[in-house]
Amino acid sequence: MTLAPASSHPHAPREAPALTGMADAVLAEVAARLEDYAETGRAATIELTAMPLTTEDRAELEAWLGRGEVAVTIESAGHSEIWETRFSGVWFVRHFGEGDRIATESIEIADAPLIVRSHPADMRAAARRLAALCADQSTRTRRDA
Amino acid sequence: MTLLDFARGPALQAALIIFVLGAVWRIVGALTAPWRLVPANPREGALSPAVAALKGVFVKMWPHKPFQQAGLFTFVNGYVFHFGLAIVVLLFTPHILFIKGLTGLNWPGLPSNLIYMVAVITGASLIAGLVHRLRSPVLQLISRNDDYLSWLLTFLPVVTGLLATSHLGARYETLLALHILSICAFLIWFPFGKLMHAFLFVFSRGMTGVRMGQRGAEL
Amino acid sequence: MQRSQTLGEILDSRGVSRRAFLKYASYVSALMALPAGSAAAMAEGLAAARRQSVIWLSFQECTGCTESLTRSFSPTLESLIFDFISLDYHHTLQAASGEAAEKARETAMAENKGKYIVVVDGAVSTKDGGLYSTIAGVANVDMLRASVKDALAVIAVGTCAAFGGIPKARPNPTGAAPVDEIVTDKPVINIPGCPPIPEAMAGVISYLVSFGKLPELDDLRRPKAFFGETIHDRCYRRPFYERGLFADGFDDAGARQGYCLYKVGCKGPVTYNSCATLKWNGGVSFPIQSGHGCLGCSEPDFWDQGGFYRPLSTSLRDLGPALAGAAVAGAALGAGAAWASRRHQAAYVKEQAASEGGKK
Amino acid sequence: MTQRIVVDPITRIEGHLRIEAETESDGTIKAAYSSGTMVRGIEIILRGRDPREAWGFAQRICGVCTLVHGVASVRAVENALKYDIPANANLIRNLMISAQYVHDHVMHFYHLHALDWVDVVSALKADPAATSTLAQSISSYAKSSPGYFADVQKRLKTFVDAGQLGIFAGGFWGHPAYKLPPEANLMAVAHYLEALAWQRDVARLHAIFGGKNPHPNFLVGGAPTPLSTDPHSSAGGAAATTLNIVALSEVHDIIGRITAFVDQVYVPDTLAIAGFYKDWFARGEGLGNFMTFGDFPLDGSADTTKRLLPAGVILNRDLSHIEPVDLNDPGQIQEFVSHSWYEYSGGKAKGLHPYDGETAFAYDGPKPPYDHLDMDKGYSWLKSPRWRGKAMEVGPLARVLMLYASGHAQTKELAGYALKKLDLPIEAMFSTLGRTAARTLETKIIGDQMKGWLDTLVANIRNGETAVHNPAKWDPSTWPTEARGVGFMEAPRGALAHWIVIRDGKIANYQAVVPSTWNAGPRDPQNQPGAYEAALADRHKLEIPSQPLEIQRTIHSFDPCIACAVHVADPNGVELSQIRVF
Repeated sequence: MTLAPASSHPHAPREAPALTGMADAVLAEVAARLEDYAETGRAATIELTAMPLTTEDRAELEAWLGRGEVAVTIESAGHSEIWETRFSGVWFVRHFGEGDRIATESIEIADAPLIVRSHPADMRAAARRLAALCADQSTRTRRDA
Repeated sequence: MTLLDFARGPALQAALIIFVLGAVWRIVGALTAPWRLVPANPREGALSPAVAALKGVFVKMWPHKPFQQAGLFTFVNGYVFHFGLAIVVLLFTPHILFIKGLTGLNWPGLPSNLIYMVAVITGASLIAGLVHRLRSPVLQLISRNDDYLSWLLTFLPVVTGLLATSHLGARYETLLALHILSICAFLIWFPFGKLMHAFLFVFSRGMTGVRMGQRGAEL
Repeated sequence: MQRSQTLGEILDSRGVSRRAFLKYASYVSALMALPAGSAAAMAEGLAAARRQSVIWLSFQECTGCTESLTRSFSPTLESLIFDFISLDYHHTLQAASGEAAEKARETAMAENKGKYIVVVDGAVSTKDGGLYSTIAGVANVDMLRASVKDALAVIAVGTCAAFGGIPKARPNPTGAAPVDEIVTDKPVINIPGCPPIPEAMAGVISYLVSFGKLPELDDLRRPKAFFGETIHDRCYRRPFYERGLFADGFDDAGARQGYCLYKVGCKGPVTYNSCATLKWNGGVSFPIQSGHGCLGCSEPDFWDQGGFYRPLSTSLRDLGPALAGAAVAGAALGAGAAWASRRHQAAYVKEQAASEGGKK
Repeated sequence: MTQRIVVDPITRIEGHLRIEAETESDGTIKAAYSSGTMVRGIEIILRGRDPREAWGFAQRICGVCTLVHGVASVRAVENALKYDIPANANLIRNLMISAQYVHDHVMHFYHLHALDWVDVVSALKADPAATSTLAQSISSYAKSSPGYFADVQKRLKTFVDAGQLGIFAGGFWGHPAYKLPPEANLMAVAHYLEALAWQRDVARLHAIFGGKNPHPNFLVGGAPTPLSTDPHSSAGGAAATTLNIVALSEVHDIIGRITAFVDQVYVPDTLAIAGFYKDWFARGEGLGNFMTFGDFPLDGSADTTKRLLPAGVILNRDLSHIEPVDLNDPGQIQEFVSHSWYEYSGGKAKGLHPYDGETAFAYDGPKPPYDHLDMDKGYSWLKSPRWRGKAMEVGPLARVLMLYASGHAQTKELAGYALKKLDLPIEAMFSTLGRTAARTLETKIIGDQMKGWLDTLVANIRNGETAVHNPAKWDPSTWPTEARGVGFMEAPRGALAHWIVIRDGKIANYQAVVPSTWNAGPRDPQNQPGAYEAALADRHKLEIPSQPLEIQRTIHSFDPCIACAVHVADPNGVELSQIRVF
């Protein structure tokens, strides 16, 4: 669908401020947190969702941080995309909500983002399920034999 | 009823009624009171009363030469805050809308940022005026409570207005209510104190001009 | 009824990992601007919680608040009512009706004594014993009192429940009152708005479920996370306000360039809500973005603030006649004073003349 | 022996409705009484206010059909002031109203009405593979794999096993009147959830034009959202202030999702479920009189001949003749209060045309808490509107019959298709399920029009026609001292009109006569029942009197909206002091 008018709007607004400088500020914070993490091991999360970043700001920030070696997708309560940026220890975490719209976006400074790790309770439950499966398999094998 | 409702509603209503009633009373009273002109015949070659009155109004807008040195600060500072007040009151869009709501008159405003700057200058100028008044023995001697009250009631709307726009100290609607209430106080006091000079200075200066003119004195 | 499982156990039995909680929690904590690290704590809280029993009472309302909640994108209503809460009584959604519905409410109250949350939408009619609004023959005000007796907390959703709303608008024909005027001995959270932003309702409920305590509230009992700033503070049209660029009408050059709507009555400067940041319906828009000024719908008595199209800086009252009257009275007083003064002067002159004549 | 059954609250509706029914000993309903038990007095609140902001108050009459009162209100003011609106504004309103129809009807079907026909608990017994086969046999909808239905079933099972049934607690599960096989139940439960997610997208259309939903914004004289053809306005940031190409393409996408869901889920589900309940095509109609006011003006003019939905009255089920309706004729539309908790200054037996309408509270019911209402006195906060003294049914059935009777081609084709599929005659439409089926058919008819309206809007913009608001009469100083007007529309629940009297720039009288008042109103002075009351007395037998599922089915088939129906005013301002209960 196109909407191109015959002539340009007589009252065209002045160019909107696409880049606000917020990306620079976030980048500076990432740098400071990463330095802190490297020295003390204190992980940090920078929440981008509520920040007044324009689309251009976000694109710029993403471009600066770039993509590193690791990319993870998670399918749990919707889709999530996580990747390590070209700066080791700086992770971009993007959760999608209803209708594949971005629900939250954050930068985590850690060896691995929290959500990637397996939760002890999940592992306990998994162990139970796996044990049940083994027991099931062995009875079936025996019956087959 | 919240403070803002009270300010925008009954407080403003009462203040405006008192202001209009008092100001009209004093203006009509002053204009229809007996004009005690100089009983003697005017000197030969005296200016006609109308011209003399006009001259009286305008000549007084700048100090006489002998007083220029000493009175310069008072004059310049006076101009600064008077113009400042006029700009802030008459060219800030929310104020224009307020006046439009009352009178139906409408005109374009200035950018709000510019208004904030002018308001800061006006506030500073008012403070400078007060300091000058307090430091000058002569001014101290001739200052009454009326002068200090009129100063305060002029200063408060400027300060509360600035606080409201910058959200300093309290929530915006509280500051806005205080701003409106300070204006209410200003309006209520206006007809009864020296603030009334805003309306009467034309007549008093004109009258001086006429009297001096009849005597053939140079203003 | 079986012992209710924790939310973590429910997830286990569905073979779903706790990442779902963490994801959900990170959304809510971003929404409520909670400090970093809260998401993990919130996820743990959720896992340990049981499905929170919620009794939703609808009084003098229009169902807009419920409709709004169904528009919550994240967390969705489905995840809320199927995964995190047990909506034990809710007129618009529940299957049972009549006696069975009332029984469901009483059962939930008995089984979750001291632990259930009461959500109220709609104002409470108090005049004439509350006969203007009844359910099952019982006046709303009585049902509210009975229902909150063993509640953990009460959430008043929508401006009607929080502040009285439209039923309380002048002249308040049915004696409508807000919930916190009736409920004085339980914690009450107000989530006003006409309707409230769905994410604000879902967020507060999630917060309560996972932390088991109230979020930080302002002096009107509104959660600061959603009602901490005015619309004007966060409005993307704010720069136009500062530059003095205003729309004078709804479809003029200024309006088409998205100038500030202050002149056409926008109440954004005195309205505390998150419309400008969270926006509506999954971030599509909010009233100001779609060209209409803010009505101020999350503020008390916003219906009686002088008019939707009256600029904020104008007087709330129509002052024309009063001021004309004052001017006439002032003129009369002034003329009277002058007349008295003239008479006084005339008498004085006469007296002077007489005394001078006497001397001669 | 006569038994008195009380159902209060009637749930899964908007507002507060109470039904009392008298039954024979075998459970057959002899007489039924419908009572609205909540009043706010919005018409009283509206008096003395600025007519330009009446829409905001009127809209809060209802948050479900959230825009209809806003539209009727701005139309009433525009009619009173003879105020033309730009064609674009009309197209925008048409798009918003049609989205409301689709949203409202689908949510009604799945979230309010479905549980009357669908046994949720039985869905646990379904075989997901068989459910998948069933779903694929009736529709090409993508989400129909066995795995998908297995997931839904698993979710439902953990929900039920966890021991907290929540909204499903206390349902009449296992009631013999539930006839669907488990697989159909499971499919319906899955679509219950699908529809919840889908409707969020539909509501976005309102947010684009009106800033939010529920309660989007309207404007007397047009629409509040300026159109922008500026290429920069799609860039985001401060320039994204108007309805621009991005927003319009989103509207385009939403319309696509609307028609897909209606065609692939809603229509097939209705036909599939109806096929199991054919006996419900033989009861629950009652009055036989149907009325519409008409809607969807095809351009900006007030020309009533150019509307998608026609206006008229059908009497005694006679589809061969349509009577005209005149909303300004004091002899046609009148409201009665003989069984309502109001008083008229001229006495309770009189009927008043809405221009002269009065709303003065005069409660004479029992003091709460009470067990029964006294049907000889007032028993509802609803009034009883009548057309030439006759009770009328309004709503989807009335509209579809009117379209059918006036020869609308698509309606004839769709109705023919549906009836053939169900193997039923046209007379089957005069029934509980006929009403439900009519709702589905009109959703398709109206939904199919949306793309055309959007295309016209886009074509207008391309031609440089961007006006959405006519500022000519915005300023109250341009108004006459006195003006009166009526704004009407077809709300999803039926014919709706607001009457306004403007004096000195303020509202002197405001009266809304709404669909659910026509349908849910109490008896009139002649003791003629309203549509609900007549429908319930039409061949209903309660199998289990303590589980009155049958009452729910017929009442829900009307999609009650009681906050709307309850009156909403008062030209004399004060309510009467002689409240006789105490």
